[in-house]
Amino acid sequence: MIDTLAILAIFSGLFFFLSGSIGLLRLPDLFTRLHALAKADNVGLALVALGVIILEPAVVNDIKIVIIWLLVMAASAISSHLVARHALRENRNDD
Amino acid sequence: MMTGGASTSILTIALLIALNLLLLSLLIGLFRAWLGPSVEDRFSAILLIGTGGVAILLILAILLQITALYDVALVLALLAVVGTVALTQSESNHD
Amino acid sequence: MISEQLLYSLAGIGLFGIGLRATLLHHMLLPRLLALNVCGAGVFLIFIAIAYGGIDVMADPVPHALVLTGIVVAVSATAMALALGRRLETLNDE
Amino acid sequence: MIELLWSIFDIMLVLLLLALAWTTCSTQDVKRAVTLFIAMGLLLAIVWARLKAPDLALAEAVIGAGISGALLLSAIKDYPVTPMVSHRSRLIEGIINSLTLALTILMSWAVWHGLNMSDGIRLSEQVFSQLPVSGVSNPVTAVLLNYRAYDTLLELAVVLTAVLTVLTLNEKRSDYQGSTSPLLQGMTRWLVPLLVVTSGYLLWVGAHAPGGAFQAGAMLAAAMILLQLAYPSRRAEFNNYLLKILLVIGIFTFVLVGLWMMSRNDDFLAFTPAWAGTLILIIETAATISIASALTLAYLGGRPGGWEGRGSEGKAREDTHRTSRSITENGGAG
Repeated sequence: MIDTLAILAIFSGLFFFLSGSIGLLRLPDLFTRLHALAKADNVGLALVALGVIILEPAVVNDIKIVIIWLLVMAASAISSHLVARHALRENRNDD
Repeated sequence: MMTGGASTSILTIALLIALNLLLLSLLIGLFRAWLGPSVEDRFSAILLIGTGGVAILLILAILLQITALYDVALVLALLAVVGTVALTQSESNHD
Repeated sequence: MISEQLLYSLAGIGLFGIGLRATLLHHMLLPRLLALNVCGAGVFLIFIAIAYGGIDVMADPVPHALVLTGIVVAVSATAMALALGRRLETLNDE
Repeated sequence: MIELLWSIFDIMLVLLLLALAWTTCSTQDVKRAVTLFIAMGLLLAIVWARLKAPDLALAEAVIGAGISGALLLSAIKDYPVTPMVSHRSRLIEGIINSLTLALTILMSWAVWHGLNMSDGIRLSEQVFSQLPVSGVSNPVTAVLLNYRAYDTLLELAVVLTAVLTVLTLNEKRSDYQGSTSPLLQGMTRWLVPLLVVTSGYLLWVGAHAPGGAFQAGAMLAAAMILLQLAYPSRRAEFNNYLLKILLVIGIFTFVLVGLWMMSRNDDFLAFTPAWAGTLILIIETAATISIASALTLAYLGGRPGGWEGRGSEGKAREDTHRTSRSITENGGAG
C-alpha cells in the first residue's frame, strides 16, 4: 500500500521530468525553455523526493531529502534568473 | 539486495523503470546542450542534468541501499548554482 | 546478462581512446586540456569498473582511494596547465 | 527482469557518457566544449554512484560541478572564441586515428583477458580484515590515511607543487568588471555558510562513511570561489601570511605526526591502533585546510595582490590589462 503510494509519487514526478526535458528540446526560445525547466526542477523533483521519503525508513535521511529539495528549488530559481539575465545582457551588447 | 517478499521485487522493478525514464529525460535534455545554439541554451541543459542527477541519485540510494548517496545528492544540489554563477560572472569580457 | 565490469571498463577504454585522439589532434591549449581530462576520466573508469563486484557485494576500496586522489591531482594539474598557458600568452604579447 | 532493466540503464549511461566525450572532444567551439565537459562531469558522478563508489561520487560532484567548471569557464575568457581548426595534415590525422584505434583494441583485449582470468587475491580482503585496527571504519579513508599514508602525503605534495607553479607564473586574474545580481549576493550570504558547514560535516563523517579531507577541502574551496564570483567588486584582501601558512599546514602536520610516531619507536606513519583515529582526524583537518587554500589559489590563477611580501609592486601590476591573443596564431607561427 505504502509502496504503491511511493511508486505513484515517483512516476508522477517522472511525468514532469519528461515533459520538462521535452519542453527544453521543443520550445522556441531560451526563456520558454527555462520555464519548462522549472517544472522539472520544482514539481518533478518534489514528487520524486516525496516517493523516496516514503520508501526511506531513517528519519535523518528524510530530513536530508527535504533539505535537498529546498536547495534545488532555491538554486533553480536563482540559476534561471542568472541565465536569463545573462542572455538579455549579451543580446543588448550585440545590438 | 532488498529484503522482503514479492512486493519488494515489484517495487525494485518500478524503481528501475523510473531510473531508466529519468536517464531518458536527461538524454532528451542533453540534445539541447548539443544543439545550442547559445551558451545559455547549453547551460539550461546542464541545469536539467543537475536536477535530474539529484533525482537519479535519490533513487539509486534506495535501490543500492547506500545512504551516502543522499550526501552526494545534497552536495550536487548545493553546488548546482556555482557553475551557473561562474558562467554568468566570468564571461562578457568584451568591453 | 552482460557483466558490468566488462561494459564499464570498455567504456573507460573508449573514453581514453577518444581523449587521446583529440589530445593529439588539437592545437589550442584549452581543447587539448579538456581532451586530456576526458582521457583521465577513462582511466579512472577502468579502475572503478574493475573494483566493482556486483549489486550486493562491497566494491574494492583500494582503487577507489587511488582514483579519489587522482581526481584532485587532475584538477590541480589542469589549473597548472592553464596558468602555464596564460604565462605563455603574456610572454608572446610582450 | 531486474537484471535486464539494470543492463538497459548501464548501456544507456555508457552510451551517453561516450557521446558526451566524443562531442566534447570534436566540437569546433571552445565554449561548447567546456559546457559539454561540465555535463560529462555530472554524468560521471552518477556513474560512480552506480558503480558503488560513493566517495568518488562525492568528490566528482564537488570538483566537477563546483571547481573545474568555474576554473574552465573563467579560463575561456583568456582565450578568444575562435573555432578550433585542426591544422594537422590528412596523413598525420590518419596515422593518429589508426594508432589510437589500435591502442584501444589492444587495451580492450587486455582488459577482457584480465577479467576472464582467475580472480586472484584481491587487496580488498586485506583491507577489510585490517579495518578494525585502522582507527576508522570507512575503508577508503583507511586506505588513504593509514595503509597508503605515504601516497597521500606525496599526493598533497603534488597538489602543493602544482599550486606553487601557478603562484610563480602569474598574477591573479583580473576581476570581473560587470555588475552582479543582488539576488546572487543575497543567495551567497546564506549559501556560503551552508557550504562551510557541509564541508565540516564531510570531514567529520569521513571516518565512518564516505567523505573525508579531499571532498571537504574541495567543498571549502567551492565556497571561496562562490564568494569571489559573487563579490568581485569587494576586492578580496587575503591575509597573505595566513594563506601561506594554511597552504602548507597539511603536509607539515602530516610529517610532524609521522615524526612523532618515529619518536615513539614506530615506523614513519605506522599508526598504533590506540591513537590511529585521533591522529587521522588531525591530519585530515589540516589536509582539508591545505587542499581548500590550494584549490582556491589555483582557481585565482596566480598570486593575489601583495603576495611577495610588504612591497606593493604586485598590487600596482595587478590592474594591467592584457590583450588576449590567439594561441592558435602563435602556435601556427612557431
